[in-house]
Amino acid sequence: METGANAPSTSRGTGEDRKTKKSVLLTLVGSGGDGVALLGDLVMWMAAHQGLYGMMVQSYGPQIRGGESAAIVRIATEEVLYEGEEADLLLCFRLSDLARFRGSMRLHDGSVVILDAVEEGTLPEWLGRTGRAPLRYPFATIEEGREVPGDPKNMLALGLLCRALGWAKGLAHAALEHRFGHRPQLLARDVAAFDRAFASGEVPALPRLVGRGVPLVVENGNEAVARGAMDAGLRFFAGYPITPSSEVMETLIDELHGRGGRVVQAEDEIAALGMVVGASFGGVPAMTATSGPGLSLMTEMMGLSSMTEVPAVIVDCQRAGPATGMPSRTEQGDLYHAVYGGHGDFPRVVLGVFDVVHARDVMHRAFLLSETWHLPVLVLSDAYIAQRRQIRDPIIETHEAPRRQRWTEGDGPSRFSMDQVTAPFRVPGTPGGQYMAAGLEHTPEGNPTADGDLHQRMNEKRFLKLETIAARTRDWCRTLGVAAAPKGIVAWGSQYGVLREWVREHPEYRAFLPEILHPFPLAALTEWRKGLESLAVVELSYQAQFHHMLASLTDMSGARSIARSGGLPFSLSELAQRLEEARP
Amino acid sequence: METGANAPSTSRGTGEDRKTKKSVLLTLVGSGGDGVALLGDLVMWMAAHQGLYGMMVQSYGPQIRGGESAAIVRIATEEVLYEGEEADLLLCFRLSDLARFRGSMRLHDGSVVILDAVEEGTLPEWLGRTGRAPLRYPFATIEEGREVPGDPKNMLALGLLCRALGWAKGLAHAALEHRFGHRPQLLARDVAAFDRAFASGEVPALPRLVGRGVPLVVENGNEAVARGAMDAGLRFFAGYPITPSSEVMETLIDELHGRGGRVVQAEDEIAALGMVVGASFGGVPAMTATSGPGLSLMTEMMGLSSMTEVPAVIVDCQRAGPATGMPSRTEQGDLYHAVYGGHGDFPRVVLGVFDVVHARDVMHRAFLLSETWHLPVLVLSDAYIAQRRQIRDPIIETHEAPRRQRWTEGDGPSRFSMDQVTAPFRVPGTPGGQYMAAGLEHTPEGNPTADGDLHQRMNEKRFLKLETIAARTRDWCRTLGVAAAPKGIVAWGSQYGVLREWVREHPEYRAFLPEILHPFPLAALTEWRKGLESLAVVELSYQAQFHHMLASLTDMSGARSIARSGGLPFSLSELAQRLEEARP
Amino acid sequence: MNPKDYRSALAPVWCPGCGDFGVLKGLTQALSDLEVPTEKLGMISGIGCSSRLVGYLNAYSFNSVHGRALPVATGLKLARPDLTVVVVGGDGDGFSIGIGHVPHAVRRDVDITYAVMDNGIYGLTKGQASPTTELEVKRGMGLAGVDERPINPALFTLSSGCGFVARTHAGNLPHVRQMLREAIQHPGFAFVHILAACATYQMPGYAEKLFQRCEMLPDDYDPTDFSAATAAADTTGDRFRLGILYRRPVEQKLAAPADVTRGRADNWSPLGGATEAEETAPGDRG
Amino acid sequence: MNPKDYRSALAPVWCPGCGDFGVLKGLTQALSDLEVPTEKLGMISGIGCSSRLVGYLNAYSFNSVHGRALPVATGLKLARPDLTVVVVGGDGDGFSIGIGHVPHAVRRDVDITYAVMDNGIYGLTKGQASPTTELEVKRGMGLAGVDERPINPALFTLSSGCGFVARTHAGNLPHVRQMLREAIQHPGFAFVHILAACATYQMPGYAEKLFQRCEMLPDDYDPTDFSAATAAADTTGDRFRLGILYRRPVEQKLAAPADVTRGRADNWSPLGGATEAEETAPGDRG
Ligand SMILES: Cc1ncc(C[n+]2csc(CCOP(=O)(O)OP(=O)(O)O)c2C)c(N)n1
Ligand SMILES: Cc1ncc(C[n+]2csc(CCOP(=O)(O)OP(=O)(O)O)c2C)c(N)n1
Ligand code: SF4
Ligand code: SF4
Ligand SMILES: [Mg+2]
Ligand SMILES: [Mg+2]
Repeated sequence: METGANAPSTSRGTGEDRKTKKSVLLTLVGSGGDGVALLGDLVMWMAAHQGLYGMMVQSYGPQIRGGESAAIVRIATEEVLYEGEEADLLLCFRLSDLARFRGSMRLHDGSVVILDAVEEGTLPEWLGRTGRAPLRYPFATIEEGREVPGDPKNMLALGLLCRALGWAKGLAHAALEHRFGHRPQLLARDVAAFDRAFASGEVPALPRLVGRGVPLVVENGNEAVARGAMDAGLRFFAGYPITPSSEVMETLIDELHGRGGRVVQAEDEIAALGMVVGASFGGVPAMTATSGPGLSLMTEMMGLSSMTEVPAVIVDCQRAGPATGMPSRTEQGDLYHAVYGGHGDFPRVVLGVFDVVHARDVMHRAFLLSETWHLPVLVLSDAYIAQRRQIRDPIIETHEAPRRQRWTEGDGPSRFSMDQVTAPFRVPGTPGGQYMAAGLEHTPEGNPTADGDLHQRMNEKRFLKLETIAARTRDWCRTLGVAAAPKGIVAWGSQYGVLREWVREHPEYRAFLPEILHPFPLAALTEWRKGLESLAVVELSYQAQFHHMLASLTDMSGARSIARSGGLPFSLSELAQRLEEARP
Repeated sequence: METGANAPSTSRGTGEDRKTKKSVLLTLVGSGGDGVALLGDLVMWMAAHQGLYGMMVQSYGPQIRGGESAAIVRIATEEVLYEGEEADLLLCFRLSDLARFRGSMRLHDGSVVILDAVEEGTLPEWLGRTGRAPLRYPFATIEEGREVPGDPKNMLALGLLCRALGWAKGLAHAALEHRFGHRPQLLARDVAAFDRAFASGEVPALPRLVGRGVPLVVENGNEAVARGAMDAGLRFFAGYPITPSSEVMETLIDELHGRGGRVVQAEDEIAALGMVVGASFGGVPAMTATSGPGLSLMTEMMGLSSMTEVPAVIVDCQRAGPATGMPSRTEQGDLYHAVYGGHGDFPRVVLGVFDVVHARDVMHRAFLLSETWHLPVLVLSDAYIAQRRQIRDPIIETHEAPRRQRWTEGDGPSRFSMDQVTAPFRVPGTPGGQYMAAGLEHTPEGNPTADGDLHQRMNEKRFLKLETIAARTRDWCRTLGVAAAPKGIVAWGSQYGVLREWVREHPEYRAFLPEILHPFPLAALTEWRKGLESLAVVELSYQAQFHHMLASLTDMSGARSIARSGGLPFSLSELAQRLEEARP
Repeated sequence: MNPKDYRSALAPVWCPGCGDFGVLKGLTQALSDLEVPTEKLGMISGIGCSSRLVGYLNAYSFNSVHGRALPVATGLKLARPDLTVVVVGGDGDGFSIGIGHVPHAVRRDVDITYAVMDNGIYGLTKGQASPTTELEVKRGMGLAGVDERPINPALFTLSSGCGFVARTHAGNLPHVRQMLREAIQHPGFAFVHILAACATYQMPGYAEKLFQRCEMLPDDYDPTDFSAATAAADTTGDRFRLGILYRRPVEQKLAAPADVTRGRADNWSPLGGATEAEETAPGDRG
Repeated sequence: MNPKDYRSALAPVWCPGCGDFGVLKGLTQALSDLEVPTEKLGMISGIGCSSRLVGYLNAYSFNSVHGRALPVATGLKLARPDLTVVVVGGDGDGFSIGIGHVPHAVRRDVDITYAVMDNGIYGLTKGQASPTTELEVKRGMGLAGVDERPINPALFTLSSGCGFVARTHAGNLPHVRQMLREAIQHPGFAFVHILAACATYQMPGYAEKLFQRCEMLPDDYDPTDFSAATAAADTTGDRFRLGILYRRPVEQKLAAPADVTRGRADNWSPLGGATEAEETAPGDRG
């Protein structure tokens, strides 16, 4: 695990390796009201504060509020993009809550398990076995045989966790102060509970992790998208709430205004993208964010943006579909729609997000492309990235925001001139630049036409953007592992995290992940493929959309497809099984 | 031309051959008010009445009303699906009106040209040359040097056309009686004008065509779709007007009620498909029809139909896109969206229409598949089919309308049972059958779930439909030409018409056109390809959507793409040039 | 049948204290009062906490997509006039993304009952502003769109021409039951605005204050008086008047409300002629 | 600038006798009266014969897609408060497919003028019923939906809370000019309902009859009286009252109509800080 992506390594398998690794996986399970999400948040804050990295994912049952809830927190000495499977510590207030999470957690030999003292049952079979007996702690306050309100369980748990992790009391106090400083009564109660458990706890020690000493930053994928967009010049956002993307809008409501921008909650997704197109027609960098159902509704408007050559950035946090599907589960099933959706032929760019850190960068690229080439750019994130919290380095320097080239009087070319890939943008307010942007096919000046030859030439002109972009984004991809590795994996988006660990643990593998999905960096893939003995395409899509898309671009006859529907992301063990099974 | 599609033929080239053929091409050009569309209609009616076949396409300038207008009518002794290029007769009231139609008409050596006597100009260069001097007839009534209202020009023209065609006066009278019988004054005026021109006209004779003697039927593509749907059991239609599909709804407003069905004009396309899904949830075969922009808007609802396993038929009359594009021009640019559009993975079927006669049949297939397999079926027509009038044989026998298998009490399987590809449909009103259809992922009973494994198994179940359908539609394709022909063309939809003529004239070619585009009849294509020396894919899409779709399914590395944007359909001469040019 | 016979086996996923529980209960009571056969009941919704309700009923239910319940219900009722069709949903579902369908469903006057559970917030997506969120709530919680006036659902449907408009509060069970019963009985499109507080995402104290702001229409109120209805629907005086705000006199009904094509409806038989014994005339809700 | 300076070089493709010609003329006059600089004019439309109008103006025009002019215009005006934004379109574009955006644009009260050319029909798609098609027209021409009540655009916007609602007839040029001028001057969302007959697809005699049904509001009419406005907007008595039906008194305006986020709008500069010399304060349409 400690070896860099490109350093050869002899470690193999999953179990043994991860037990000695420089990371710790905490799995926290409760019901609504137990506050495991807050508990996870506090652990993340403390980790970040001491310069440790980490990542947290959450899972809920079907109840809107009050149902089962789990927080899976991995803390590590270097950046992690995959939460792992085998809990080093499992904390569970009620055994019955576990059932809902079957398949998403597992124990290993040395796992520490903390249960409530009142729980008499045993751990379910599917969790696997730990060599240690569970620690039973009296979280619940019991009077006359019934549970009554008492010390907050999550604060007691925090005391035990700090013990296990070897984290100082003062750090926890700082975290609580940070979180509840504005509510002193609550704070006092929480600190007291924490202290009691911290003092009493006899918890087996987990591996000690040493942080970098400088505080790091906790951010989720939606925040990263929102902030990346602001850094890249975003000044107008319109959106409509939808899980798991709503937080993009919510972050912008809080943060964009201070940067001179404006946020509108539209009446629906059609209006949201319509407003974005309107604002961008006005010369202002604009964006919307949504998830599958909203993206489907934006289809017609996406074509309008492309046809009228008005830049627009569209973020799609994919969730499991079709229709309403499983709103808080991840999937990679919107790729087809992003690349091929919409009536008629029109150019658009599709980018994929790898993780929270990358989300910020990719937003810059999205605005760079849309503002330069005047077309819609789709950014595909997913629930796995959007809803995770990830600890990242603070941002030191930001790229300069791209600037749209503006037409000025005497600048010559008409708005849709065929003499250049993209003519300077005629920003309203500029004298002499008046023109019409029309969703109808149009002449270089913007006047409607029904001439088939002109239509063909306009399509040529519009699609020339894609060729131009393709020429400049040839290296917009990432590779993992060493060039000599004989086994190849191609994947995209949030598969990056688990594949990074896979390749580290299996040096016979290397992986290729495009950052730009359309136009696809085919030359880079072709070059990278050389010398491979086998190739697998890994994705969370029942239809294997990515595989099929690749097959339409290049010869994929020898490649195996490792594709399934969304829900839980791929784990290392599932990959191990599927890569084995898929052998020809 | 007379040889059947499979008979070898030695005829080559285009010019010589078509001059001796058993068909006549009339090109009629005027301005709004000249009534060339009515003139074309009357010629079509008269042809059908005597058992001749034919086809008519129209073209308009940008004016909503009153601009240039052309009707291109081809009359033949056998079914024609392609209007041809070189006019045997060009009738034009005003030379200035011709400019708009550059590229869509041409003369040959023996073309007859009829102009107004007041026109002094000469024919434009691009029309090509005829060996005959134009006939100048006084259509306009001139008094004191200015045109005044007089005899209707189109009726005068009809007189001359009947002369040229050798058609009896009585036939024309019958046509006029049929059309204007309810307005006797108008009828009398028109008959008088016709008679005057018929009596006076000295028009060179066109080849005599002998009809079958039994009256045939004139129908356009939209009427055929509407009537085919009714024959296939359609009982509920909801739609929203859009060129070029509105006539589907208009035909149904007139004809569906008498067959026990109902038509609603919805407020938009989302509502239209929503209503269709609602009606079909109620057990009633239902359909909508639209064009590109409407199809884009229906995206989310299409996924809902598939997810809830509620049958729906969606007709898309493609027009040139993207966005508003060129509403009355044809294109094949909605294929990607039909096959790949929509967030998430869901099965749908896509069928393609070849021509007006096929439109009726294909609608039966659409309902058969949707009612049997409970999924959305998209039927792709296009402006070239929708707006043409075609003469066809009367329909003698119709297929029996497919019937949805209904659940009855004791029938066992739950609505989304995984034990069968499609469980019997629970029609509201059936006691004991209550269930919930949900756009959320659901259990076999219909209850919402967020379980990834179940999601995967439900996807398997839903996609099993496509495999089952694929197994039954292996031969849903048409081939043209002889099996020994070394050169192959793959195409779809309305390319059928021109390719039928191409292959007849070029026996070294054969062609393959799928009737079902998704799931694609790949085995049939693979079998058919055998022995080919070259292969070209012909389509009206800038991006070559069909070609790319094929490439994702099979090896297309050797195939050439002959693809361009829509507007005018491919002509034989363009095909000749492109097939030549595209040689490797 | 008893009210509980109208419940399915599914347990609601709503938060403790959610106003939607009352609506579920009141609806089953109203259905029981009217003896609607469960197999003749079509329950349609979009997406939202409130839209989950259709799954809790023993009916032919359709939990469709966000904002599209009315078109789905319109198709169902037009194709199957023998069914009793009830649409339920939230303020966001109905008056944000779905608002375009409302005036059209109203003017078609298809015999559907539409009950909106208005909690003045987006519950399912965790507390964004809805079109009925009041200015002070938006200001208090820092939601988008503070300076937008809220939409008044009762006034909106009324002025779109709705023939039956009622308002009730989910906490007043007998009243919910009565309003829904009368709405279902109304021959034509009927709208019921149900104030149903969100226990999780609304401002603290919201539910109590909402309840206090309600008052019953006086006994002598004449629901056939359109201008009185407009006044009663108004909430700018901070009061919610509960009751049947408007009921169009029968003689003002257009000839054939459910027949939206030209021609007549009695020629109609679902499933391509497979007339079923149990099917009754259009408009008859058995 | 003269009215004709507001025209582009494009010749209208409308049919001879189309009502839209009058609107084009009246609009150029109103713009000339207000001396709106052409480079500061944003003209937005959807799709329809009427929506073609934006191409005939010398402006920054956007002929968008069917029914979506209001969102596009809202985005433009919020991003660029220095522009004068005018939306034009048809009855189908605005009140069928686009109707969902109307109440939301109204309640946001963004400073946009929305002029609908109501010909009671779908012109561009050749004569289908629109939401304003009257029952007798549908019956006479055998159109879909004979038994649907037409939507009254003026009443609809009024009861959605629109601060400025006027009605005019395309044949009365000075009045069209005046109404558009006042609407553009109104600070906030302004709606103008323009009766503009279709010469091609309406019933014979429709245009004449429509004209005869119009009458001016009396001189002593008080446009700040909301209930008078509701009565004046009504057309059930077969009369169309022309004039400013409603103008909300300035003191009833919400604090910051164009500022739809929390926080204030004056912090705003388009194009990521590239403040332009010619840009003026929000709301100022210089
Ligand atoms: C097309 C689409 N956009 C957005 C969403 C996300 N979404 C689900 S429910 C909802 C709003 C819920 O509010 P409301 O209708 O008032 O119901 P409540 O939960 O308050 O009962 C939203 C925005 C979605 N499912 N589909
Ligand atoms: C999404 C979509 N649906 C339908 C159409 C077809 N369409 C174009 S204009 C129009 C209606 C025109 O009526 P109206 O808005 O009243 O304008 P008018 O032509 O009467 O001025 C329709 C249905 C379209 N272009 N896009
Ligand atoms: S979030 Fe609000 S509306 Fe949704 S179930 Fe909970 S209390 Fe009810
Ligand atoms: S069809 Fe009607 S609305 Fe359209 S341009 Fe002609 S007269 Fe005007
Ligand atoms: Mg709500
Ligand atoms: Mg109109």
